[in-house]
Amino acid sequence: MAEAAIALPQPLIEGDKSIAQVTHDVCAPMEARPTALWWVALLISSSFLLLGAAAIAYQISVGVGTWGLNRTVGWAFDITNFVFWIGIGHAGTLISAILFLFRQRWRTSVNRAAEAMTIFAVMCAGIFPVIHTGRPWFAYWMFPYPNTRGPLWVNFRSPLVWDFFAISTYFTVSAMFWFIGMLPDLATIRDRATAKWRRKLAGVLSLGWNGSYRAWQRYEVVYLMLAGLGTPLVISVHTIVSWDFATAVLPGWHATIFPPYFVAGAIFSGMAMVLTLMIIARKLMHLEDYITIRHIDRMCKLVITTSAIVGLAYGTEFFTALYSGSSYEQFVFLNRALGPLFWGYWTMVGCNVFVPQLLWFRRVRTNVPAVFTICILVNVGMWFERFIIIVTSLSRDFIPANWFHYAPTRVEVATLLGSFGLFFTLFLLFCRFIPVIAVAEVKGVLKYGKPRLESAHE
Amino acid sequence: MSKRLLVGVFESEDDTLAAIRASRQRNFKIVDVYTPYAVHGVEEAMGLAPSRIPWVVFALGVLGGGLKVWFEFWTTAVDWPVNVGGKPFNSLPAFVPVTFEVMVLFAAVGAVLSFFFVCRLYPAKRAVLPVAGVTDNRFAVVLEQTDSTFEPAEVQKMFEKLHAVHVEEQITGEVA
Amino acid sequence: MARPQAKPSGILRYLASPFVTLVLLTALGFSLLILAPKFNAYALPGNQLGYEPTQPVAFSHRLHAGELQVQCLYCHSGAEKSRHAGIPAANVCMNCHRFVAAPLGAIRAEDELAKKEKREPRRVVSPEIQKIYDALALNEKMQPDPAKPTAPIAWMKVHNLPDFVYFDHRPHVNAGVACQKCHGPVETMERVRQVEDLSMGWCVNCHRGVDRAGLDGNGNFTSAPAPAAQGPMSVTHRVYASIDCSTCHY
Amino acid sequence: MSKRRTKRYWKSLQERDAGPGVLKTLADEFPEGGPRQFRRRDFLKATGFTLGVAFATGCSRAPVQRAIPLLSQPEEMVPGRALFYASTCGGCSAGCGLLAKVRDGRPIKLEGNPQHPVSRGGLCATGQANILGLYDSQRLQHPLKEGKRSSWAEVDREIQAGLASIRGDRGAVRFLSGTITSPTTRATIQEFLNGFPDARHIVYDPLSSSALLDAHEQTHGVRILPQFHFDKAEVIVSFDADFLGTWISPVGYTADYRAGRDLEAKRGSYHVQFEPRMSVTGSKADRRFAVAPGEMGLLLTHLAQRIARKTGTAVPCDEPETASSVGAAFLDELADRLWHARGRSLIVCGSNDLQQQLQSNYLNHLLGNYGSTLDVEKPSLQVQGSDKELGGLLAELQDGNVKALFVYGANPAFDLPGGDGLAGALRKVPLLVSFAQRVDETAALARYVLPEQHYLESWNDAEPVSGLVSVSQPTIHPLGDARSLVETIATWNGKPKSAYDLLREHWKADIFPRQKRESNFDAFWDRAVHDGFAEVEPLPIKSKEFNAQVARPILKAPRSETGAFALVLYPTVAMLDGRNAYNPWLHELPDPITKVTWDNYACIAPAAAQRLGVEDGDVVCLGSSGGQVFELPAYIQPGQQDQVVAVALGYGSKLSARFAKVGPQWLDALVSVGDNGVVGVNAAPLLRLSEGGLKYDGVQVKVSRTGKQRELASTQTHNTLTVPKKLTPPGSGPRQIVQETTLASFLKDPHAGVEDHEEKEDLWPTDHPYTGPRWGMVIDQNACTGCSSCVIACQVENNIPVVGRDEIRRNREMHWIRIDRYYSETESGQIEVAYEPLMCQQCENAPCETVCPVLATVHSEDGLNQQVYNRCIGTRYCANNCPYKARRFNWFNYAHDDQLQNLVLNPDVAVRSRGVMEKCTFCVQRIQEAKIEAKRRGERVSDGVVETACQQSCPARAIFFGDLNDANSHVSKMMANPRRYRVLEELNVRPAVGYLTIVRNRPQEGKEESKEEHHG
Repeated sequence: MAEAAIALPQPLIEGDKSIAQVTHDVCAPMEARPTALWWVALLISSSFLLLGAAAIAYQISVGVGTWGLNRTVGWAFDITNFVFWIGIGHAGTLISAILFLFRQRWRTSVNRAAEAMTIFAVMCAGIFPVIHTGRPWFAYWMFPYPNTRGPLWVNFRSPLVWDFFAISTYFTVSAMFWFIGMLPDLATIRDRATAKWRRKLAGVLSLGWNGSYRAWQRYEVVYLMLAGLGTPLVISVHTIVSWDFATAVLPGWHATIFPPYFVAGAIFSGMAMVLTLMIIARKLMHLEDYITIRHIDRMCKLVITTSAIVGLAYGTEFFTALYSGSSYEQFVFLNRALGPLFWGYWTMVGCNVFVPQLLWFRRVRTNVPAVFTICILVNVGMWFERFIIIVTSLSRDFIPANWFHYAPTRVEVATLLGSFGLFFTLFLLFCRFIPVIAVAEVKGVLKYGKPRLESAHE
Repeated sequence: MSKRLLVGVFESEDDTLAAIRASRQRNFKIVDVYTPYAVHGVEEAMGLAPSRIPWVVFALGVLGGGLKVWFEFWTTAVDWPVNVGGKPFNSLPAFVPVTFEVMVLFAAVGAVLSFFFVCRLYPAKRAVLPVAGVTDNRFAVVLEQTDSTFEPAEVQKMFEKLHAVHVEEQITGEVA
Repeated sequence: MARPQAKPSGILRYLASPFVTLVLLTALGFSLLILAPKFNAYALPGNQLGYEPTQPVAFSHRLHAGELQVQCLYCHSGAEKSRHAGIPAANVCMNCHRFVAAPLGAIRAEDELAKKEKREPRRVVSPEIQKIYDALALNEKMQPDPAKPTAPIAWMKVHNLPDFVYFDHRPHVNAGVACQKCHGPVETMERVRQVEDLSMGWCVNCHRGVDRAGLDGNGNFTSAPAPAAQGPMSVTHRVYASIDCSTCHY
Repeated sequence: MSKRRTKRYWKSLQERDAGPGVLKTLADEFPEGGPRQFRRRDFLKATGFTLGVAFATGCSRAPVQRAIPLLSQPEEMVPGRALFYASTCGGCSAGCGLLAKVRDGRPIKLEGNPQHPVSRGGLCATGQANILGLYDSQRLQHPLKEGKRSSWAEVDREIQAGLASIRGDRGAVRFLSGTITSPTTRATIQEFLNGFPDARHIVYDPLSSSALLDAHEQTHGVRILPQFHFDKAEVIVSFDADFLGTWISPVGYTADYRAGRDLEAKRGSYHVQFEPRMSVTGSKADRRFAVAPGEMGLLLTHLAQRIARKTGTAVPCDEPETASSVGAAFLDELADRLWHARGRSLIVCGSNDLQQQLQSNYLNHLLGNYGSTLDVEKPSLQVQGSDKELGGLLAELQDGNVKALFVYGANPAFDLPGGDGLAGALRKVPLLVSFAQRVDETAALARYVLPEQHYLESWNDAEPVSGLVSVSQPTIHPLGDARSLVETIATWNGKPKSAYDLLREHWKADIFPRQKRESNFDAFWDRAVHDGFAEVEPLPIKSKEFNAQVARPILKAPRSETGAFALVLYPTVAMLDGRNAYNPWLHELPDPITKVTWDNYACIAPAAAQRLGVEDGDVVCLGSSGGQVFELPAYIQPGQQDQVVAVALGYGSKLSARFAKVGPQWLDALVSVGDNGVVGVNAAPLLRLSEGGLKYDGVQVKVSRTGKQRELASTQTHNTLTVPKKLTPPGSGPRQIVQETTLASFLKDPHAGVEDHEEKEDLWPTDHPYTGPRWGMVIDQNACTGCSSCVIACQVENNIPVVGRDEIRRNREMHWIRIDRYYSETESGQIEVAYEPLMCQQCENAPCETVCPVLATVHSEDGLNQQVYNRCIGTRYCANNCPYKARRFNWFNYAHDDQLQNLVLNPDVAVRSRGVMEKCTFCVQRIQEAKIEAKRRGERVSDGVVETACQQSCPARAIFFGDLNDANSHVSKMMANPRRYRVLEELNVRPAVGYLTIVRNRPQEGKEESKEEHHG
């Protein structure tokens, strides 16, 4: 046995589970009454959601003037939040698609939740481009539909139209990916449900899935296809988001480094958010056997990798500015580091570059509270990264007479909190109603790392 | 038109695979295999032909991308050319991002819809399971009793040898 | 026996047919696509296609512009020199109605009646024309009556555009666009009705057509098309309809 | 139809918000009847033709709009077309000519009259803004008796009765007014006063130039104000005279001044300014010295002595010079230059100190400027006030001797230092009658307040310069039951007549005989009404030989208390003496120098502020030795004399007690003006009326911190082109946003100072040839004085909303054109100012257009960057991507709920709703009108036909606009000017706006050409 253990990779799932146990472990918490802790969490997150909804309703009825924007700084919290949430969304697709293509089987424990996170994050993100417009009731004009105006189409040269297409495609594909992945599990729920409504609902949603292998075969193909399509998609989405800035003329925005820089940043923040959520979920839902310390360890390695890329990008930006010979460009970066928002800049660098360095140490990577804290800090840092990029470039651009500062209003802060409220509310509901772990996939990796014994079934 | 089926129910994927291989060896007609997860090797064991969905996806991707690039060109350079920032009417490089997105969207939606279509999956479809538990922890191999050479008792014995937990006969007109 | 796990019922079951769903969705998509350009004509607020309000004076365009062949610009003289075609001032009506106070038939009938009754024929004034006299506070001798207040006639405006559209009659009239092109066969209408939807697409498509093929669609630009060097605003190229946004929106 | 009567539609937001009430308001506003001579404007009865006053009263599916034609249409009147009436600006006593643009019976815009000899086409910011006063819903609509509504019949009867008894008692009747340039009004008042045994007309100006007139009385024997000819002066030395900003006749002076610095004609006058604070004029000076007010007399004397020595005349006093902050070397040099340009130089002094004015006269006399740059034969009548007489009246009032006091065009209770004492004295007057448009401080004390007509609704005249009589004509039916002064007085005189008749009578009798060109009075009159003015023989002047004896040298500066600051009270371009305090446009107009809006503040020099530990927005306490204490926010003003605190007059007026709710009201909106909406603090109590003159700098104050804060609503927070030191990239200097050179370099190479950028090639061959016209603009920064008249002109023309103090504080002003003001410091420590008017640059490669997702901003075929409000969804991406930040966003629905005020809206420009972007359009409505008219006539749009609002109003003619594709157009020629550069040219956005370098007439800084300084 000892030799076998050395020869084999470590098991992905701990506790020597049987297949039925897996089903039970994941589904049982959903079927039981929600715990008090869950109710408390839902209460908190939904009150934030309500706060945000009220803020948005107020903003839409009164005007964008209820935000702290001005004629110099036309975007701040709104687009910061948008990019932040879109970035968060990237880890889900990364885990489900890219890791799938790389045959990283450890993803199975976390991909469901990560994908859910993606969808919720994209939903949070999608709110902001709509509400940031002065007339959100006309936001649909960004879609090129036949109309009575000539017809007058849209401007396909505008990165905002690219955004519109990228985000809606990304949301659609992610949702489909998630749903396809969930199909066998929905069937499982349907078949073991005792509550009538649950059986009915799962019955409708599971599309009559019955585990037929002919379906499984195509399922695997489609899943691979979606993963294959999702991988360039996820990269394109944040690339396009970065073009919102990179195609502009503003110093500090107008940079070719933005696409890889933003994609790395997105994955970085997304991984941190996945880790945060997984650490919460494994505690709350007692899934320590499925989301093991090794999972956390591996994800931490991804975090440190992307952190290094982001750190390199920060350095490159400064170098490019220095090398450009453009005094506007040089000024913008000096202004970031030493100007009025220096604290934001150094928060960003500290949280995104310095703090993750702790993850070089295995002891840190396997220390759950430490990882949790680092991940929270990374997300704070990544929020500030977007804020700094947007606000410092806008507030002090070419003509000094235009310079002005920016300060958020209560409405903006409430909207940001509301987006977190929406995110966590959806996540909590997800935990209650949908298997947090991809049951069918985990079953497939159960034997991973276990000696294959002929008589495994006495 | 009813069929007589023999269903072997197993507990592990290894046993299931062995049962499939054994059935194939004996030229039994395997109607289908039901597993709670995608068990690797069943495809080869059952001798299923590779899916043609990738071709559909490819075609749809090309179609989506092509349509979009044409649409962008037509709207900005033909139908109503507008001088936007001094850029040429046909600003092809600027059309790339949206073209890519629409290509992916067409391909992905096509993949999923064609999957639903070929597997006959649709909302609220009545799920037909050979035995309970195939979505939990049971594996089922369904054989069709094609002709008289098919001896149910013998097959049952064979399955039981391969650790089948349960073997049953079913008569149905519907199981696919 | 196979065990049905979930049993959909009623409408769900019907919809469950993938074919029906597909057909329905496709049909919906197509009909939206086809209907969308015509949407304005049916449902959107502000569109007044077919608007035919009752006017304070039952003025007949059919009679004046049709039978009597009064030129449009005789009354709507602003069309040539101002943004607004304008509604004629009451004194323009009086150019004729100083003398014409009632239909000829009515006057003859009165004449005959008077002859029959052996009396001087009374002055016959049509009640509609009387409204003009009242507006101007004229007495029976067609003189202003200082005792009566004047009160302008509040006509109902038929062709309305949104606030953000600045339509100008001048270039259209001066380029030779027939009034009927936009206002329809007014000379046949008893009461004026809006016959075009006046949507932006309607304007723009006409402008584009004119630039391509001239006013009559046969390459007739009224006067000769300008040499390219002189450009779109050239003098000789009188028929040139810009589709710049700022042609109408500012 | 009734079935559908559920939905209300509206044509405009005003109508929506007002509902059926609109009709009522409008009906009230255009009452039927009226004086007979207005027959030709009877169409007003039926105004509202088609679009003007179409209304929605709640209706069917369609918005019901009514078209109400005129009953009888005058020949010249075509609905939808504007008519221009020549008139005279009544905004101040300068008497500039204007053209009122009237659309469908209501004036909507005031433009300068290019033919008018005083203003020559320009019109200042206050003049432009006056039109809002016409549509002010708080204007008095009827006479008031003891604060209660009364009728003309009643007040006429009672006042006449009161006057009869005073006449019987031989009581003192006094008529107090500001300067009245109208000969008819003056004559009418005189006729009225002649009916009393003891009656006098006392004239005073709150912004007094009394000493200037008094000085001429002493030196020339006649109390006149000479006409200054800045265009003829090669060397201009100004001692605290803000002649480009607020002094006497700034529009006319600006035109002259600009002519004297016409670089196209290689003319560049040399302008030296000595002043305690930074004024608009000082900001344009070639050499400027911050001098304490007390030192001004010394400097005048020092200069006079130097010149006197050169003339060989006896130097009045040869005592050794007291040291001054300017330095003897510079004074020597200045004296040389003045002497060199004798007869072609001009000394002006803005002080109200008689001795200083005498010195100034003496200097002009020594330099032989009388008769060339100063005209005493055809003097100006723009300022007539006498502080001496005012002092006399005040004494009479204190003694309670005045039985009847009529106040017209003045607000003594507000703008004189008397305070409560004066108010008490005024209250003691048995018959105090105030002629006013609004209830101001004085009117509030008056027994009778008689509503005075706005000058746009009455007949009047003006003689701003002897021999130039200017006509004011009504452009709208009077909006309320107001009556013009002449009609009222004629009624009291027992000869009630209309202002029109009175005017014609007076002209027939007095003006017509003063000319010989026309022999028929009616022809003369018609011509004058058409042109807006008539030139006649000047009034005869009997001036004496210059009396040099009266100019006594000033040898000592007044001693100042240690640690105290000299307080300088000054008028701002917007508020002047406070007469415009009701006007939100002017409150929101950024001060040309400080860029602060909606406030007055204590300007403190940077070094002094550092000593006091005061920063911008810290509330400081100013305490005078007389015990007066004022709290004001501090503003750190570069270029100010160290020992000076400067505070603007005209604020804190009762007229402004209406701005509490100005601007959008929302969760975080702060009421940031004072109690009841009063804006600022009235500094007039710190004026001193002493030695027969109002002293604007006579008080010493102690400045202390209060620890309170009041954030100033400024539209510009960074004041230089150099970035903060610690953020300066190594090796980079000030940003080349403004480009400038010196006169010497310019004369050598007109291209000097222009930073060249190589023409960048296009990546693609362009799809967009501009075959028709291509609109472009050139702005001469050397001519621009920063006066901000363009800002208001644009605001009126383009329906730009007022956003209020709180929104300005949030950097959300809506002005489409802004004037960036940058400070720089020369090696000698002189603060220089550069103005850069910036509006949308209509870039050929516009970065804003590319990023708009919905094609709401695209390029037109004539090179305009179009903004389509109704297509805009408000992503603000365009504004972010605009390197000039020229775009403005409608953060809220800005108030358009004052129905009367809405009549000022330009019907040719859409009122933008919330959530859309807007910006300068090059006045596209004017371009469209011109194009359509040109096409109608089968012509091209000829050069000069389209004038943008900013260009039209500019007193300095600093803006050129036209077709760049027309090689002969003025703008093309200016575009080809070697001085032309473009802002941020290196970005290759290809703006259609060019700028001409600032050329300073001072030695070049740095190494090259440092000795070059004298010019031809």
